[in-house]
Amino acid sequence: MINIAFFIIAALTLGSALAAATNPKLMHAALSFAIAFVGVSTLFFWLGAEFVGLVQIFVYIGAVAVLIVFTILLTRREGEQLRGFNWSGVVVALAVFAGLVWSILKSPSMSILPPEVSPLTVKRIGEVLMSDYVWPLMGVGVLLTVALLGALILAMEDKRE
Amino acid sequence: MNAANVWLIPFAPLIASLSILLLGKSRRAIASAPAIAGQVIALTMSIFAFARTLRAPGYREVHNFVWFNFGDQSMQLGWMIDPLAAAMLLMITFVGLCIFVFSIGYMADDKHFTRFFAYLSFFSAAMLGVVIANSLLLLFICWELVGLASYLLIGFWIERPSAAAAARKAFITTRIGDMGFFLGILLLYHKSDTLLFYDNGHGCLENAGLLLLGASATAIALLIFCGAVGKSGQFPLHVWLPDAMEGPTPVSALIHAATMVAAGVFLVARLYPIFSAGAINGVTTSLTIVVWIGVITGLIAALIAVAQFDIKRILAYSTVSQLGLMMVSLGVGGVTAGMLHLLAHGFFKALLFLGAGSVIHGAHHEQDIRGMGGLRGAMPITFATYAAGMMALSGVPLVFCGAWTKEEILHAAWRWPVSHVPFYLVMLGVVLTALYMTRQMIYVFDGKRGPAAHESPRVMTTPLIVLAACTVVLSVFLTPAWPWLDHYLLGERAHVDLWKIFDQTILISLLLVGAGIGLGVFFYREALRGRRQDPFQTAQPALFRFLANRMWLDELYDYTVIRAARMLSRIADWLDRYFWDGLVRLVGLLGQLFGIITKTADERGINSGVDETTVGARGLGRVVSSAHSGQIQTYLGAIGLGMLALLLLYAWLA
Amino acid sequence: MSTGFVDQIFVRLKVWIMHFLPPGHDLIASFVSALLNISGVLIVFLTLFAAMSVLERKILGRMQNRYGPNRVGPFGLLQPVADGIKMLIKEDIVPARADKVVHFLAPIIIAAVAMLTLGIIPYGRNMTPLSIDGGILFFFAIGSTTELAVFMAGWGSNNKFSMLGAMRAIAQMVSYELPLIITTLPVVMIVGSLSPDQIVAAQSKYWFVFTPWGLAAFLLFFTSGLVESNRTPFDVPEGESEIVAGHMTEYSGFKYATFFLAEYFGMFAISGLAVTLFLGGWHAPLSILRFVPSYIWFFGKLSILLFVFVWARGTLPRTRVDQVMNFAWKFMLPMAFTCVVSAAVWHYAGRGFFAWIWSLVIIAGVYMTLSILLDTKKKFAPRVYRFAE
Amino acid sequence: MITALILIPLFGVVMLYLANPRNPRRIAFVTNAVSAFYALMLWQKFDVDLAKVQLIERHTWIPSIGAEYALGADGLSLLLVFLVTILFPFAFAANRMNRGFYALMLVMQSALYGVFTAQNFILFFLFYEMSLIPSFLLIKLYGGKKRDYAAVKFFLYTFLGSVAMLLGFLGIYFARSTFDFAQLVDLAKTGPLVTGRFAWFVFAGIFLGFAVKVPLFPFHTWLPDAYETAPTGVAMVLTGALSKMGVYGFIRLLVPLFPNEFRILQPWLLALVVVSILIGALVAWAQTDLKRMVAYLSINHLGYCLLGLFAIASARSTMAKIDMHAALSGVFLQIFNHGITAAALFYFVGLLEQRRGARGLNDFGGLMQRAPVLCAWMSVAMFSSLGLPGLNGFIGEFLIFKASFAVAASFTAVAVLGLLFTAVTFMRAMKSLFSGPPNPATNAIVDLRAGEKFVLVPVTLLMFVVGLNPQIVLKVFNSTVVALAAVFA
Amino acid sequence: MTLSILLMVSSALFCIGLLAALSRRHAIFILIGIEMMLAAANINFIAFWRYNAQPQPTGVIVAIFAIAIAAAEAAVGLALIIAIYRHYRTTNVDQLDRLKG
Repeated sequence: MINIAFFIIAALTLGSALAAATNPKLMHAALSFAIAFVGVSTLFFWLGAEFVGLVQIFVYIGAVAVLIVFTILLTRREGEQLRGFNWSGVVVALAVFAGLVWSILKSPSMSILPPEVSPLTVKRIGEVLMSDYVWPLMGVGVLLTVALLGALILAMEDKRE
Repeated sequence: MNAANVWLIPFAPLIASLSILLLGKSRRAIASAPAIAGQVIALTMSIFAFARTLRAPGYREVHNFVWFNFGDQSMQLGWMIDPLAAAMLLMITFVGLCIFVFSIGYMADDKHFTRFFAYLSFFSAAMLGVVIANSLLLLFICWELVGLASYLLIGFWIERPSAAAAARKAFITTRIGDMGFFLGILLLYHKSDTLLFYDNGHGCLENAGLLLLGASATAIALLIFCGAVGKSGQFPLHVWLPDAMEGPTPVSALIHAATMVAAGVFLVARLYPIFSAGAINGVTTSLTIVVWIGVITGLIAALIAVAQFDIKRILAYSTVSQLGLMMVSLGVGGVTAGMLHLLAHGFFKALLFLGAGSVIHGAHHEQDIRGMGGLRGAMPITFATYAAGMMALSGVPLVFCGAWTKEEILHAAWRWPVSHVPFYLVMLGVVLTALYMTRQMIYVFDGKRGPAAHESPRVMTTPLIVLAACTVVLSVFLTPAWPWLDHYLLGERAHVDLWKIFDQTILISLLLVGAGIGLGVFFYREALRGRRQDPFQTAQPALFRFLANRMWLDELYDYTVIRAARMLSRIADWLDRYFWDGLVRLVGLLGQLFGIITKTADERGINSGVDETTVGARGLGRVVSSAHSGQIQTYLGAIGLGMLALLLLYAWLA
Repeated sequence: MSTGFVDQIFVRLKVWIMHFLPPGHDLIASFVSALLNISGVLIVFLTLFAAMSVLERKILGRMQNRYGPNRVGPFGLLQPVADGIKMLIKEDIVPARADKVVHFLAPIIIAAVAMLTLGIIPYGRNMTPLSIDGGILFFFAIGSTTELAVFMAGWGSNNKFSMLGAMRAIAQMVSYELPLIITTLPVVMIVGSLSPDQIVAAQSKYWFVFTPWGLAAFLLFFTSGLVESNRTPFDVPEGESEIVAGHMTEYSGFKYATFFLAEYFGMFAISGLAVTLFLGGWHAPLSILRFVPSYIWFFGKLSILLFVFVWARGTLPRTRVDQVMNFAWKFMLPMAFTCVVSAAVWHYAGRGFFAWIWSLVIIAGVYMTLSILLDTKKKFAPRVYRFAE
Repeated sequence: MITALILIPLFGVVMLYLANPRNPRRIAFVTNAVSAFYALMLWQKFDVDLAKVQLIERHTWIPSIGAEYALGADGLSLLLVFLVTILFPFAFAANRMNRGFYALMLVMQSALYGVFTAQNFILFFLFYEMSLIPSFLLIKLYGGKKRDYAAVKFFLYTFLGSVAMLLGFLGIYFARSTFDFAQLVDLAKTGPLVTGRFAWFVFAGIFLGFAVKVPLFPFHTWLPDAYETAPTGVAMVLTGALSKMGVYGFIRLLVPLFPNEFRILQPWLLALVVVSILIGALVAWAQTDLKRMVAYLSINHLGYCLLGLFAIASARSTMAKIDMHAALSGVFLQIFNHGITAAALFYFVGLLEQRRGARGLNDFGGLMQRAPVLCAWMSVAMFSSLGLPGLNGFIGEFLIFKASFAVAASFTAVAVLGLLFTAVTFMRAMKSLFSGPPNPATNAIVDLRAGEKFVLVPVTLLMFVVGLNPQIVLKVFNSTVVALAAVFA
Repeated sequence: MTLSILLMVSSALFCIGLLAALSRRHAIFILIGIEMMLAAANINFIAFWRYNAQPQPTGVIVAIFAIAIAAAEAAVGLALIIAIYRHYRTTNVDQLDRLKG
């Protein structure tokens, strides 16, 4: 049952990801992208990392997907015509995939089953974030602020014209 | 009025002073009222304090308290009532009151009427503080405040540069002495660990404290005496006192009669146990020095007084001379005599100054005695009271207080075991005193009628009359027949012995005074018929000029001490500006030099090397850059292939 | 009293139903339990939606001095039924050049999202349908998906008005999501948990709205909630006079009804969260009143908030687009941050009387500063005419 | 608590830039009011009867080099905190400047709070340097003539001094691996911190750092230029608070840590101090520029502080308890008094300069008739500065002299001359400023305005109150004096 | 359900991302591809955390950070794309070769 759920999720995720990568319609690709990420977050739920899953939805669906969609809108003038596809990429991607799968299969230590762990509470994450990872957290905070300002400035229209 | 409350006495004038200042300029009409009120309250309380000292001979009451703590140590202050203090309190408040009243008339049309009374009250308060202090520190504090007050009052007519200069001179000169005083306090404190005079046997004037001082007592006494020298205008720091006449006349009266100059003598009297510590036969090194300073001062001042023409200046030098006399008395062991003379002097010198003020006021602010003359008719009350003062000063026996005290001093000087020279010199001083006072009287009141003058208003003459009466009444307590005041100060009971009046010294003093007055009349009365030229001046022009110019002492100081200090400061300034700063700049220059060298080495050596390297690197970059197409996806593909390569490497290694 | 029979009646009902299930099948049990929860929530809120749609119109009517619907059924109470029938049988029009899939998916996603968010709210004691540890986060994470759905609606319709409306909606929703989330932060900070159950439990002594920061945060939260659910005075995205009906322009029939339903569910969800966060959830205001069942309290509070929604709609005029945005960034956001600071101060000053004062001072200070800063020169400026470019 | 005190001025800076007010001084004043409130709260929490360092805040900061964020206050720190708190509003009242000025001043205030409460050398040094930069900028940007020269000189001088100090402390750190004040003092009691010739380098480095700041002859040449050119408010703070950093450093660090060196150097150091005192007074006498005159008198007055300290430092074991206590109390009191009085003098000079446009001694004359109230109040400050009993200057000097006299009578006797020359200097100044016929150029001079009176009343009152009842200041640090005396003995 | 299957899913997602980044002309797809690759990495983090019973939730924390950073990256990247579009009127990465050395 659980495994079936996993395969369904994985198939949904990979399928929509593939759709996102190959769908010639930009907007559909973006929406597929969103679905793929919902899949990823479900995978996180499935793995017991509820918080990460929620954050994933929050960030990717609530923010990144909207941003992408906006960007598509703002650059729509030629967006629909740009349907070129570079087949050499497929070769590289497949080669990498093959390499990865080969190395995963080659490592026997990977074929293990998950141990029983007590569920990870949000409070625990918060405590760890605020104690052991407080400096990285601050760094990320600064990074986000800087990115916000940077993005604003980059995207702002030139008032001179 | 017990000792714990005695602080109220200086406090009353202080409050008066503050309230006047707060009243401001606009309340001119009532500005004098708080001052007078303060003084009256202080006088009343002084009388109560005095009455308390009458309870027992040598009555002394002390109130000590902690002023502040430093670390776990404490600094104590205190005040006291004893006969010395009580008598001084009475004298200061009473004379002060007279002067205040007089000032109302004298300063009536001055612009800064209110400020004047504020200063006067402040002055009075500070002086009263000196008197009641039971701690050398408190005494010093009040002492400095007295100095400040005198500075303010001497420089009262601020717009006159001469007044400002005189004020400055007074402040600095007395401060020179005070530096010695200050060091004396430090030494005393260091040795005895207390600055209280009396403290249940632990005070520095009590036996236990004096024992701690030991051999350093002489040094302490001499250092403290420096302060007295400054404040009481002793040689060589007397130069400020005559200049201080730049202030309004009541100020002169207050400074020269009741307060400031008295402080020095009072200080010596108060600290007499230290001066006489370890005395053999009543003689110590410090006291000997006091005597000689006093003698020199007395004589020099008396001599200079003979050659002065300014009415106030003559009185000023007479003050200096009388103070010298008191110092002699203290030095030779006649403490009470000195103090008595101080008290008596307070009354009659105030009287004389106020009289002079009255004269100046009447003669439209003429101060040169050559410009006066024949004022006897125009100003009868002034004349009469002035004459009483003059006789008290000269020491005309029997009814004038000055005579008895002077006689006591002569007595004491005679008994001094070290030398009789002071005795003779003091006698000379007495003669000279009588001489110059006679000269002054004749110049001012005798002779032909000078410019139009008028008698002063009632508010000015009343204090004169009161003071004149006092000089006479006071003599009752001073006669050898019933030396009540003398014994009061000594802490004994006085007995009446009428025969003592006819001592042999009274003859001597009669003789001396007679000689002085006679000579004066002889010299000046006749000569003055013709006017315009002082007979002494015609007879001995060189000597007269020497004396008239105050023995060139001011100039001497000016050319030596002051010039030297000034030069020193200029040199220091020059050094600071150019030498030390130059050194610093030199160091800076060295740094700069080093910088230049480094810079050159940097530019010529390292920089060019780097340049070559970069040129090479640029060439290499050109070669490499051709591989960069600017296509993101090419780069990404390269990354992917690189990753694949890494994977393969990993697999190969594993 | 607190665990009274009436209070727990629904819980007991569920337990009773569950005991019919064969034992040992955990998966089935949880599935049924979830189904029961969902159906409970849906029944209650669909009813509430129906009641609300008619009541809103009636209340609005009273506010505008008219009767409102009073023809269908007693007092017009059957009006929603009539509306529903009308909607169901209406023709479903899809524009020819629309992106069919997207156009179709948008209302479904919106409604699904709105219903999901209702799941985490504790409706009474032991009555939380979806009791997960990060409930608040769940609410916002799921809620943020609405924006995408709105965009899909706007874009899929292939209509300028729809697109503009969607853009406006997304812009203001994104902007107000910040204050909305940040104003929950103080509560989360003070309680130390993201779980709605624990937040409600923490308010057993006093509700957070009775602290200065809580009051301020509540007001901000509620305002943001108004915006998030696109209600007057912030209904710019669907302002009829400007852009027809915003992203819903090209929808009709049941799809339109779904949008309508989603809007109301969103409103319920936001209000429910506000009740949970600030108004003590299902707690009684006074301990004497505890005999009244907890869910009654919850729905009582909820209805008051809903009334305020309606009241605001009846009272306030619509704001201009730039005003809405300026308000969000220049006022709401700083104030929201201030609430966080203020709550921290309140906590570290000991939560006592002085903490109260300090907290109040901070909020008042920032409020004053902001009002001065934002209000300096524009106060009495002459009217400026702007022309479309 | 103390951190808050340090942060408030910085917050004021932020407000200055955020609010962009038309009248930046108002915000500066408000900040000061808050600071004052906090300082009072500090006082309230502070137990004056406890001798130890109180209100400690201690957090790890950079553990690898032993740098802690450690703040605390004893009586001395508290006194200096108060001094800073009093001085800054007073200094703000002196000038009306633009926003940057107040921002820099507030930064300096924050740094000063930090310097006086830091309990760890690294933190101390950080704040020490933090005060240097604003003062440099203040002189450089807002100064009068020659400001570039003076600013650079000031900066180089003090910077080199502090570099030397840092090197010295690094020397100690390498020997003893701690930067904590309390630990260092404890270590120093058991034996010399650093031994051999190295000790002399360490001592010289730290000594140089603080001696420049005070300043001690011959490291003082930056001072007249800096004070002369700095705007009034800055000069007030420079003399009132910044110079105290040097004295504070001597008390806190140098004297407790280097007993040996001080004993060996006793005559030389005392000679330097006495020269410093005399040079200060003498050169002041020769000045015609009022500001320069007050600047030199600052050298003189701070010389007294060092006289007391060096007396302790060089004779700590043989000194009587009363002398030790007197010296420390005197130095502390003098720190406070000089802060108040010198600042007041600069303020008056500033007023005169504002009114007349010049500040030469000969540019005035007869001012007493034009502006009697101004003259009267300025005289109070001058008399306070020359050590008139009854005003605040006297008691500190008395206590210092009392102690140093016990240790080195001859040096003290010479140093007392400094008092005399100070008096001469002020007498000269008063004569040429206040008395005589009024200078026609001063006709337009107005008397004190109400606002200025409002500023001056508390300061003048303070002079009187401290002069008459020094206990109110002394009680703040009496127990600290006892504790420090125990450390030194 | 072994770890290797999870890892294969994540590597598949990664390679799909790589494919998107390498093959599409539109700049936005590169970004989408990168996001996918990041998500794949996150799956790995979570998976390794889940399959290693360590008490410290390091994998989760790193994943959270990675998401935050990815969000920042996306924001900046999209802003860049808008800016580039405004400047060159194109989002075709083939035409954006000004950086060519």
